[in-house]
Amino acid sequence: MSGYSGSEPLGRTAALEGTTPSARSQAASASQSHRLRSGGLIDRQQPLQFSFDDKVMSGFAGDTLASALVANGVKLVARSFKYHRPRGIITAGSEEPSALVEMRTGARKEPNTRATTQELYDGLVAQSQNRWPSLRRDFMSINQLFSPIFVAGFYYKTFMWPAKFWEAIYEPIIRRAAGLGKSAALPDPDHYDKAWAHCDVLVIGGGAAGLSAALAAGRAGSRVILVEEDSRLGGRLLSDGGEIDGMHAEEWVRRTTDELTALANVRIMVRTALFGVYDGGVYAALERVNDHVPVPGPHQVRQRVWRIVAKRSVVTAGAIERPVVFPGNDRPGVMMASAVRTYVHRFAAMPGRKVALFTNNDDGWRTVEAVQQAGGDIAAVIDPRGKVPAEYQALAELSDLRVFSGGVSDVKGGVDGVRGVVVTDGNGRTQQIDADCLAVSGGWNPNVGLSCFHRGRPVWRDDIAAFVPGDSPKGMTTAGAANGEFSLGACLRDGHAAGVAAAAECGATGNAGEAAEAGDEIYAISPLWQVKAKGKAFVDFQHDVTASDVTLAQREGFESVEHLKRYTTLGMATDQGKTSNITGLAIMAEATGRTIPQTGTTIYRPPYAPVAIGALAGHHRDENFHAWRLTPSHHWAAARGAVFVDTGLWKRAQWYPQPGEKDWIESVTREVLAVRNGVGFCDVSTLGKVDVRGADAGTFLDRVYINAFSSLAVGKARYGLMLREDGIVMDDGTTSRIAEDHYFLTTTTAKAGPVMAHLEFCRQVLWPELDVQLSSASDQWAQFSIAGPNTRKLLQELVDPSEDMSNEGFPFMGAREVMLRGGITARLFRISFSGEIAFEISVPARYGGAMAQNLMIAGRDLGVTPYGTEALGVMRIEKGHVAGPELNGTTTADDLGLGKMMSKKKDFIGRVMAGREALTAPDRQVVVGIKPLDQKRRLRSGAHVLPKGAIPGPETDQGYVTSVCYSPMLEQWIGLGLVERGRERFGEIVRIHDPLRNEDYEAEICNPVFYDPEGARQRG
Amino acid sequence: MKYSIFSLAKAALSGHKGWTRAWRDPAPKSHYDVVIIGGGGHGLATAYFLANEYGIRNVAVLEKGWIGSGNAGRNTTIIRSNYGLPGNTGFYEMSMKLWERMEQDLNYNAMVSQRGIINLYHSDAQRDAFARRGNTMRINGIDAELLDAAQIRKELPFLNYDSPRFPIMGGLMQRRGGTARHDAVVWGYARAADQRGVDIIQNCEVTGFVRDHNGKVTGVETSRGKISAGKVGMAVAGNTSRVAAMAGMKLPIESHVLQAFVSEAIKPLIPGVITFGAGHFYISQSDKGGLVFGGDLDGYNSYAQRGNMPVVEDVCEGGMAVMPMIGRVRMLRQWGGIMDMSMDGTPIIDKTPIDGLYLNAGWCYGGFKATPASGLVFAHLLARDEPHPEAARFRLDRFRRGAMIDEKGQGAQPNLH
Amino acid sequence: MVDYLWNTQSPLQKALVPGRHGAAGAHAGVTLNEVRDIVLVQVMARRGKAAETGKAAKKLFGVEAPATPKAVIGKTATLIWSGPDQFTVIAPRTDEASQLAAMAQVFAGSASLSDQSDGRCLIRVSGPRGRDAIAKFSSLDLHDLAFPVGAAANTSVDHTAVNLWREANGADGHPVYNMLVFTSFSDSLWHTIVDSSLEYGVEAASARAA
Amino acid sequence: MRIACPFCGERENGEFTYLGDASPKRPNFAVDSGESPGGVEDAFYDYVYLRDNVAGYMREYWYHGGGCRSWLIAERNTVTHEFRSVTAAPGVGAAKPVQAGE
Repeated sequence: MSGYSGSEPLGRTAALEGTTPSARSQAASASQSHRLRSGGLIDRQQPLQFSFDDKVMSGFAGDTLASALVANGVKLVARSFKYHRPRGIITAGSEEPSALVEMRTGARKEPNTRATTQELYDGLVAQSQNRWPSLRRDFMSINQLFSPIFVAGFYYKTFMWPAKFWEAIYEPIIRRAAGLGKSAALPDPDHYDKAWAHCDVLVIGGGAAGLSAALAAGRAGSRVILVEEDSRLGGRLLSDGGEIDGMHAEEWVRRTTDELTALANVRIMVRTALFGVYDGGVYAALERVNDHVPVPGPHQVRQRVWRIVAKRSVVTAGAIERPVVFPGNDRPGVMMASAVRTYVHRFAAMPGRKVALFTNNDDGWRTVEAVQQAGGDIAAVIDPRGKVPAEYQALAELSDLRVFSGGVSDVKGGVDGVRGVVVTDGNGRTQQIDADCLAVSGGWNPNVGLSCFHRGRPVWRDDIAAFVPGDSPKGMTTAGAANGEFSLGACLRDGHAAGVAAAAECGATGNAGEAAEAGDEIYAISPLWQVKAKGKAFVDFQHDVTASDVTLAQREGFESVEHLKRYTTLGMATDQGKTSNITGLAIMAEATGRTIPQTGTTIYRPPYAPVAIGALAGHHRDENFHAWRLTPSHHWAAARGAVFVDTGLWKRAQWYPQPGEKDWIESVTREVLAVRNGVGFCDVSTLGKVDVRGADAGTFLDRVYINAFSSLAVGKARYGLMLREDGIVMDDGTTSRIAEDHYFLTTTTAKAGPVMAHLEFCRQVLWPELDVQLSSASDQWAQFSIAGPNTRKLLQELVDPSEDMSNEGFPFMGAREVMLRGGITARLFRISFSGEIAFEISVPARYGGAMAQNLMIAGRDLGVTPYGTEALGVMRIEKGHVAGPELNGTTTADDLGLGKMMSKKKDFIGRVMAGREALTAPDRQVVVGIKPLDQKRRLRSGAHVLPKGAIPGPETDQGYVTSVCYSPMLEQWIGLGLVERGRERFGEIVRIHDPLRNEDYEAEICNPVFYDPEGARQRG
Repeated sequence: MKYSIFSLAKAALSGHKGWTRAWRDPAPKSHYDVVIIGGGGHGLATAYFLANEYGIRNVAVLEKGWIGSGNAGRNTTIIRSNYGLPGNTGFYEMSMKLWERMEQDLNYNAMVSQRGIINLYHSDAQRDAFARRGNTMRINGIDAELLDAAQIRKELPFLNYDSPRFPIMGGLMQRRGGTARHDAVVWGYARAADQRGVDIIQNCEVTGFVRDHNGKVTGVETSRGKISAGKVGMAVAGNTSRVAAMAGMKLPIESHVLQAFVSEAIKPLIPGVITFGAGHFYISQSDKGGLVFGGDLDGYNSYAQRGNMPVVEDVCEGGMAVMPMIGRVRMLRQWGGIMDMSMDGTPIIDKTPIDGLYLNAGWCYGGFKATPASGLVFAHLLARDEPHPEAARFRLDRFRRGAMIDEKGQGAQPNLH
Repeated sequence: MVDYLWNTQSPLQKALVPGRHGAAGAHAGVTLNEVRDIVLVQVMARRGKAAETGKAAKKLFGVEAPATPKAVIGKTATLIWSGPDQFTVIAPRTDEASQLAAMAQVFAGSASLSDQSDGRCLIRVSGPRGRDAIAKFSSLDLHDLAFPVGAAANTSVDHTAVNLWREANGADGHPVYNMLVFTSFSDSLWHTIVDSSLEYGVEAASARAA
Repeated sequence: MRIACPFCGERENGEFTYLGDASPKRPNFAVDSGESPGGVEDAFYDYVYLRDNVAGYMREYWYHGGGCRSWLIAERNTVTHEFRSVTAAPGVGAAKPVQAGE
């Protein structure tokens, strides 16, 4: 493997070549005590100011918040979850368990952001979390004194006495202490959206293996999407360099990126983290569109969720370096060896000037030259394997390295970081080494998460002492380090092969070319999970789970990894255990005498990295929560000041207030009286409308309705009732026969969709032999109900004089087309919901506004009044017509008083099940009318009905009030209800019991048809 | 060892070396008076009550994996007794009363926390339905309050009251509702049952039933050998149909996946449990600080214990509609539980047509909150061969008779309940 | 005796604000048009009469009715597949009554017709970023290979059914997509389409069908 | 989840509505045939309520309501969510079901 000269600038963009640093950037550099003089993929021409805990510092474009903090010599960045121990930056990636901060301020405040993935921008504001009053002096750190008691699961064993104290005292304290950052309690001001993308091959991760895979699949000609969570492609190549095809790794990355960008069939998505793998090749990813700027620009979203549909996917998500468990391993300044190299090489920031290295594998040794070439000292290398790897012997002699066997048994230091490292060798001899940074490598864990999201279990490999993917989701392969291939050469070959195979499986036949070449450095490791010594040794840095917590769980029988996780909260932190799970189960394996594969892993679950809830909601909030539907006369009604109500997706006119009306009851009462004494109209276009056509349309309707329709004459309408197959009422409506082979069926507003699906089921599945065609005509027609004694007068104004509108010429339940004045035709149905002479008139929707306008003109001298859904409801209650509150999914036709409609001559949906004993029992609750005895008394829906004088209790609860209104005709509140044996009890006085609203009074049970029970008015 | 702050402090002195197993790890005996299939909350609670209330101690709980690995370990931990129909109302209130004394009964802190549950309403029709239900609760002696928007605003100022689509008009509040620590419920019952002589046998999968010449069930075949039993009780919600099939039974049950979600831990934001009435979304905040939320079923039969994106999006859309201040909070984990969906949304606790085999199933989403009562009534059925009065309506033949208990009014369409 | 005027209205009368919206720039990334005054008829073959229906279509429009998800341009109308054994006939509204009568006569006995001229609203999406905007609300793969000129699909947007088909590329060389949306949803969907397009810059207009 | 509609091609499952097990068949019976009402009730009880609820492949009804409005019969594995086949219901479109004797 090839080194590089620390003084050689890396990855400078061409634009900057030869430019001289500005004064400002020199000033900025000066403040960055730990910034290297040169190198790094940062733009020294673009200094950026930021603040952490109100201290203003500077960094450069290309920095992350973490790298800028390192460059400014900041060690202490956080406090831990339970013991509030001082913590620093441990990693340089999205697996960071420790360095979490509160980003931004005000409504944009955002808790638990990883400093290691947050790109630096000018004016960035971050705060440390979970501390008070300050990060350095955190009051809650007294928890450490109690740490002997606060062991795993301690709260299950205490806080039980006295019982009342839990909610009152113990829990509030625990809740306040728990949690990490604060979230703004204000609505998120940013916008989000979601989008779809499709491809043949999805490559997940843009490191050496991923670039190699994408290049192969792209050259072969398949549609490729390459997603990379980082802001730029390259992966570990940006940190470890190396040589590929004889050029610097950085140069290879640049050339490869250029070639991929030039391929029309390849799409590169950076700042895009793949977080979910779902069924049928659906993948979910989060694009951080504008998190690297202070505020998204105009018409820009903050983040975007992508659903990517891919025929094949190649996971090249790399590996995660794992810590070793030893006392003091959580001190600020103890860092993963790979992270040290990343900060030094990619960001030109020195985590320490005297770096001690603790590694059990060859890869850790890379850190030696990385640090040295950056001008830092290697204080010592501690390698429990006891001898210098062949590859590094020359280097070790050259710089006469102090190399120790054994392990690190303690770390000296405090809030200001590491001061020294205590090494205990095989013979128990200890000595302290001066160092201000400890780089640790316990080996690498391939990133198996994505491959396990369909509950596949990973497979253990002894040679690398790690799990590799087992049975991955359909269509997914894994390559490179994610697949346990740790040498650069192998990553390139593995990625290339996976890319070629995936493309071929998608039918691509182009020439994928050869894999790029690089060396095959050796990765030798002898597992070391834990150095046993006195003191707190952490497995899960964020949740403060120690090695002794794991063994305690084992002693108490929580041996299953799932029990271990749940009992100790190991791996339940925001990093989902990326740095802790495997180590924890290794320690459990040792404690139980089982092997690691026998012990097994917990289930890997999405999202791979946490995703903002706002992003998952996207565009769908506030008025866009659900789509809305407008009636044809909506804008006309709005212009008249109608009050609208959301019913389902529809916006409907509820009433039309007039000047001087003090409340809605007054408006509704006026509308009702106007109809009952004159004429009014209401837009009822929201009703579901279905054209039922075909030779067998009549037979078809006979089977879906409980009553007969084949016998309905052309030009006539009939009320119909549908049951579910279980015998319960599904829906009702009037259906008219337009022609021999054409019925026009209407449904309730709420059930339009479900009824359409049900009818298609009957047509396509149950009775395919019938010649029936169905089409929804709901949106085609603007439909208005015109009601009141003057309805006929109004219509005579509106329809062509040639039409016979007399009672004989257009009798009750008649239905036919008529010509309107002004030359358009309409469908007219003489049906009544209000109990008055009434018609429903339908014209093509484009005339909806004009129809409302013309009804006003035609009825001007009659005092015509538009009315809303409330008045509609009042009149249906006065007439005892059942609606939604009575058709509640548990009532039978007979409960609704419609039992007689059930035909005895034919089979129909629900007929048989409706006959079951409990559905035909005599004591069922049936629809009745209810009138309070005190005529001033307001009746309320939801009040219960008890026998007069009965004591409230389950056995005296006989029913409830379903619908109520103030009846202008009876001049009192009335209602419908479902009451036990109700029809036998007309005239009985009952107790209306409404404890929720502190109301209790008496009422009379009566015939539900309060108004014009003979129905003379609607036939007249 | 009795759990208390004192035993804890004492143990601390010896570096907690003194703690022993919370429950034993016995080898299965050849015979038990009662064998319960399923080491979830319900199975373990049943064993506890058999030993504690009915004096039957020769009991085994057989668990194919680790106890609590089913729905007990993958729910949203809500407890409530705000049901509206006869049969449910009394049963869930009995459960609530058992929750209220659980720590003392079990000497285990299950963190039962009555921080309240509110069902928001957004239309007159919803208000009326809640009024009906709330009054039913009050008539049955259960606490319930109907609050208007102004009253709720005082307690939950962060909600989106003035949404242009479905503004919050009010809500039905049950202050005794709340949450409990789901795993602790499992471990608490396991420990208490174990202390009373019950054998809890993990990694023991039932592979078949042993029948005598009359067809009576006299034991079970398991991955750890044959175990004979006086009576066998099934408490395997999620897998009921699979186990019943081994006995040749077909049931009015479908298995569906219900997803749930937890956010990163944040400082206290949401006091109790909130359910959104205009979409599929409910939420609470755990003591650890994570927002625990969920919504509707994925909607298709599944045993996969994982769901798909449409429901993830639907739930988060509901969340942003009712509380847009959670937009920047991150979802940390999603998981799926297998719901034992009965044909009317209500459980089945009954003898089966097969002598010696007893059924506890069909919990839909009601399973966790029902844990203590389910254990008690199932223990009663197993001990007395007659249903507990509070479970008298949860009979298997109710579908044949037309006596469904259908709170949602959706009929024989499990994915709509 | 008053004269009754039957002025027609578009369901987008409020939602559609002609002109530029969203991101500034020389050229709008997305162009949105409402295409007004169309005749739209759903043709559903009767039981066992798929073949006859096809013949009738050929007779009237001079083209085979689409048997797979495609849009076919006939003499006087475009025929868009809208389900097994059914298709939607769409044409500029000239003399509506006779247009409908002609179809009624030709399809008599072979197919059921349902006039949906007012049941749908036709929205045309074009421009260099039109496809990117659609990707935000449609799960269809609109890549040239997957959805060439003439392709059609019945799909869902915002949980409501939509017919979408691609016609010949525009003068700017970019794809042109037509969306038939339910009339009552169109105000809402228009807002969704515009919101999805704002970041690219939108040019909105309305015109009679031609 | 993606469902391959035999008419529209592979689509997002949001376009479909689920009904459930496609194995139970609606009992046919003639009114006035003298069949015992109890017997007919038993047959319907079975059809409406009882389910095999298999873990593995099951035949189930999906409605492509957000697409071509066809009722489909899918074979789907309830453990892996994998589809083996998706076919049209007998009466889709204008299809004429093969009558006995034809």
